[in-house]
Amino acid sequence: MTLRRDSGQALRQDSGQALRRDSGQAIKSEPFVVNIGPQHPSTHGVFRLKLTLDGERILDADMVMGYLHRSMEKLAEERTYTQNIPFTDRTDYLAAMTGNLAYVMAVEKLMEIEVPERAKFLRTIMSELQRIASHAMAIGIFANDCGAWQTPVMHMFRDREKILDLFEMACGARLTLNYMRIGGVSRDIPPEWMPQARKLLKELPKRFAEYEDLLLSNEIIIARSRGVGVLTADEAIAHSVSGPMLRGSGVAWDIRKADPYAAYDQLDFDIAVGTNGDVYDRFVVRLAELRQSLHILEQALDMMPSGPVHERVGTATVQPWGQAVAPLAFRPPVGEAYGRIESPRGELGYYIVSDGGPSPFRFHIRSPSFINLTPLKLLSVGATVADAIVILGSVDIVVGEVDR
Amino acid sequence: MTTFVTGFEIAGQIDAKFPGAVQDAQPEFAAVKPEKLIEVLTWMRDDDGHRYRFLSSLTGVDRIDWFEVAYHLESFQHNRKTTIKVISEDRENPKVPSAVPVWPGAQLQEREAYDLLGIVFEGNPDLRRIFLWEGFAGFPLRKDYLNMPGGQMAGLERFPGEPGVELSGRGTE
Amino acid sequence: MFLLKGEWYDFRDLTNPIRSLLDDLGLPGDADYVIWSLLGGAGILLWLILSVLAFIWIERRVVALMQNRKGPNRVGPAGLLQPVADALKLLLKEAITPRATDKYVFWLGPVLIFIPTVVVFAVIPFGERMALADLNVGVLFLIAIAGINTPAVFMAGWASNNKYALLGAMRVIAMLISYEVVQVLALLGPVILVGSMRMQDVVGWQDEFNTPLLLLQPLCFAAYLIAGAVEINRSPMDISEAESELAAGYHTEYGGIKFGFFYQAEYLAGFAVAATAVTVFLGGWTLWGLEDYIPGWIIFLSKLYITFFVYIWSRGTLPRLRIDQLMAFAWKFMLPLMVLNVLAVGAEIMVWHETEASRNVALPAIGAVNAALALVLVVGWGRFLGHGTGSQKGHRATLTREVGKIYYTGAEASS
Amino acid sequence: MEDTGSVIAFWLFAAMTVGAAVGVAASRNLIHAVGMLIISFAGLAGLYVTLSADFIAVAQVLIYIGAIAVLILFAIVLTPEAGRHNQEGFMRFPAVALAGITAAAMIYAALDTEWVLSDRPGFEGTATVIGDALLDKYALPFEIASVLLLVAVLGAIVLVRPEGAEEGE
Repeated sequence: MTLRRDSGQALRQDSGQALRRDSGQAIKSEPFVVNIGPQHPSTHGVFRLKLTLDGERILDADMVMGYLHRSMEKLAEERTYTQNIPFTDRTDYLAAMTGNLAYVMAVEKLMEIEVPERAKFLRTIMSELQRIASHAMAIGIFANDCGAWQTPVMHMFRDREKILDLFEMACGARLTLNYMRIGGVSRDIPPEWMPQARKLLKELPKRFAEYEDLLLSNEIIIARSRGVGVLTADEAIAHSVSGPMLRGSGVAWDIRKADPYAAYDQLDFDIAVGTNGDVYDRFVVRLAELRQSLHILEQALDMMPSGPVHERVGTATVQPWGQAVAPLAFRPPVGEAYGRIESPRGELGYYIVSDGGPSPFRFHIRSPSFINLTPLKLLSVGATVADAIVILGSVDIVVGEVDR
Repeated sequence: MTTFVTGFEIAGQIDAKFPGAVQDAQPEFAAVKPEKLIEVLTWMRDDDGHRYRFLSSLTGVDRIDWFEVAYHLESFQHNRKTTIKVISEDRENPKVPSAVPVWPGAQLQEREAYDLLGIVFEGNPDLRRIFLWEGFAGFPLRKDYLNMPGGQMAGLERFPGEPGVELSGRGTE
Repeated sequence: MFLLKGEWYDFRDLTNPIRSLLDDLGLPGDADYVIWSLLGGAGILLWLILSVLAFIWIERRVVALMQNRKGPNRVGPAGLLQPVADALKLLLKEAITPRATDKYVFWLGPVLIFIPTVVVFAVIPFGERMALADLNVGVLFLIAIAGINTPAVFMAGWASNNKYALLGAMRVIAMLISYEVVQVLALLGPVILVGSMRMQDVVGWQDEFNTPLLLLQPLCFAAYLIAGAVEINRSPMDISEAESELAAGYHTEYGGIKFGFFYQAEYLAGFAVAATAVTVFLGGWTLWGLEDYIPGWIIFLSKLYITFFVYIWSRGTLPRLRIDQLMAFAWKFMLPLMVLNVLAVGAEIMVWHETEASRNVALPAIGAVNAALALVLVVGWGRFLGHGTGSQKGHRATLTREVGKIYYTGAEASS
Repeated sequence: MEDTGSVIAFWLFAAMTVGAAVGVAASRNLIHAVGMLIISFAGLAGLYVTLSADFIAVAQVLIYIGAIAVLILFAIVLTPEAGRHNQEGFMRFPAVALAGITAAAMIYAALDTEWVLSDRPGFEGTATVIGDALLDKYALPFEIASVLLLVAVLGAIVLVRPEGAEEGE
């Protein structure tokens, strides 16, 4: 019975605004709470956005998360450093390579391991392929949130699929890759990998041009996203936002450029930045980064040196299959390290505290999806429901990474 | 290339500005006294020599005897990063000042640290559980959460197959 | 009997055999009329159901083609039986009525929405003598019956007692009311030209002058299709059931065959809109004399399916606009244009009657004037409202290598 | 009204109209009442059809079901005090009495009037006749009505304008 009354009331004031939604304060109406999620097509997983509405206008937005919380930080304290690598696949499952990389880089920093050149290039190549796959998804899903009926997503899947094939050739998995190892990568790429990768790189520019044609100047997408969810540069920095969202707000900050890791210091590329900080700019930045990633890949494939792909870990205590693969267990020195990379979603950092044992004493994931949600309330309040969906889409969260 | 400002360096600079504010300095970090924390962080954010405007990461660590909160700071202007820590000696009810007034971006991360570690950030406008539901018993990321019988703590002492190594102090308390 | 009357093979007009049969039976009074109507109604229903089933398959396959997929391809040859399987599934599903709903209104919603979409076809002329009821206010009837949708959708959304449904229903009503005005004005132009609201007269006029009204009223045709897209919830106007925002909009709570009714009603309404567009703008069952050789109903159905295909196309291609943008489009853009168009048509008719120009002069002149007018109005009014200027063009990201530099040029933060 | 079909249709539509109207008055649930009202309007439209006033019938559906009913729905959902379940009001007995008196007067008038049967056949197309009449003989009342509507629209806009709204907004 209460339900009934509640809905009736909601109906009443909602209609008032639907009639005159821009009329400001003329009719006072009671707020009306709508839950977007946890089961909803636009929350990209089990994420819940509790919107308090005045008609279609958002008065308050509250995030409820944790539906996918798997307590990885606690679990990781019970496993060896190598055993923790699969966890990093399962945080950002759309960009497992970069997740691996950030973690192994943090451990390498802790142990002061220098990675062989070929492994550095492999890491770079894999990260950039992953970035293309992830950004393609982000762009497609964003268009979907704008209301395009699956078509952009499906087109993006076409490219992502080929990249996943490449991953499968390199490491046998498509989604949870577990490819990076502390000291290098798990194995070298097979000989037929390079030709296939080059073939893909030849195809991609055409596809990217197609996407730019279709989406960049699509008037409906512009109408839906320009001027929506504006995050100024100062706000973006203050809210610890990172990745395309930070660059969309016009801050030229890319860890690949600012603090080069892997082989990025040897490669030539640009940082794509927006100027308005709105949803459209975030999307434009992602589109431009597709091109930049392609540019990096072209160079990296040409420059790829030969040699070992794995560095022996000096303090390894369990090395079951000889020296060729990464050790199962080792004991890093006491200390702490914060390793970070530019994942497709932003600054992905792993904060590892070691007490000299075989497992991390503290294993913290600085996940960009999670922290990029901080300004969501700021962006949503005053917008409409449709805008909130698009804003959430432009943040490009992966719930596995938000909840961890 | 981002320069990492070591704990000694930043501790020296803080000490020059706020005498007595630094509690500890290590190569990786400088620990600041809780009562001076907000002052120091605000100064680090606004001072032209530092401009650490970006709070890269905020996280709590349960050190068994004490709690600490680590702030990984980033300066876009100077391309520098550094780590500040604040230590809460109170094991049962750790309390540190909230960094939200300095960086709004600390909001969700402080909620996370509160949710999983039980560190209370005084001054945080909206300190609620974030991943776990309200009423969840205990703070799961604490080392003593659901201890095994015999006082054994969570954490790996020795990996199967490892030759007998001297055990560190952890695990048998 | 009727087989021997020499008319049964005349499949140009499907009603011929039935008529002949009824004549032979010699039923008393109005009985033959009643039987004939019932048979016609049943025939239309059968055709509609088959068309819906076919078009569910076509839509899924076509959109799949647009999306690099295969679409349904398992049930039956090339997945042809997929819609049948889906319909069976919907029929066999448990009919759940959530407890918090208003039960009667909840049941009434799907029924009420289904009836008008079928009734519309009563006045649609499928062929020369193939209209179930050739009302002399046929065009008005179409609009009136389509208007019944509004309370039906509202009832469905309100009775569901679901917030998504409620928001969807409110959006639908706001949209339907706004675009009904546009729709009426879009049909008014052709009706003024023809001088009759009888559907067969509209077709007959186009047949007589050998000119589909599309050529004379291009702006009205576009406006009608857009308003029709709103009526049938097709992208880019599908905000009422925007699946990325409101799950399924006003029919979120419906399942089983009740959902099937909504689903089917959507297609039926689509056919109704397409049939109206074909009749009023595309010459109905005529095609420059081809109707003498090919049955008119085949021409009509071909045109109808092609028109409906446009909606499938737009659904596979276009994103969705926001409700305020759609409302602004209706009131600020389409409505003034339609009013101006009605004025222009009136003036043209007056001039034509005053000068008594021959049709060979008048019709091309009207067509040219209206096409030019449409172009000028759309471009000019669009420019006036700020479309097509710089702010509407896409831009690319700025590329830079200066780490840490801030390129933000937008407004400063208000806080 | 001679043929049986029309007679059956008349009584069906009449029962529908009156029955639904009774339902409107009896229903405690406002939304149900509006549903009944819609059925009543539809019955009325049917009655117009039996009178061969097809234009009026279609206009009835278009305006009363498509517009007035929706307007009433909006009015209901906009009124904060109107719930799904109507309360009893103190005006109930006066209202019943007033309705009774009105009904009695109308029945009396209907029974008392000497109805004249015309030999004229039913209208073929009422739309043309009405159109001619509106634009020719009754052009002035028609225009006055449209001006009245315009004034009403302007008044509504003025009423709902937010205070302090800027020009050109």
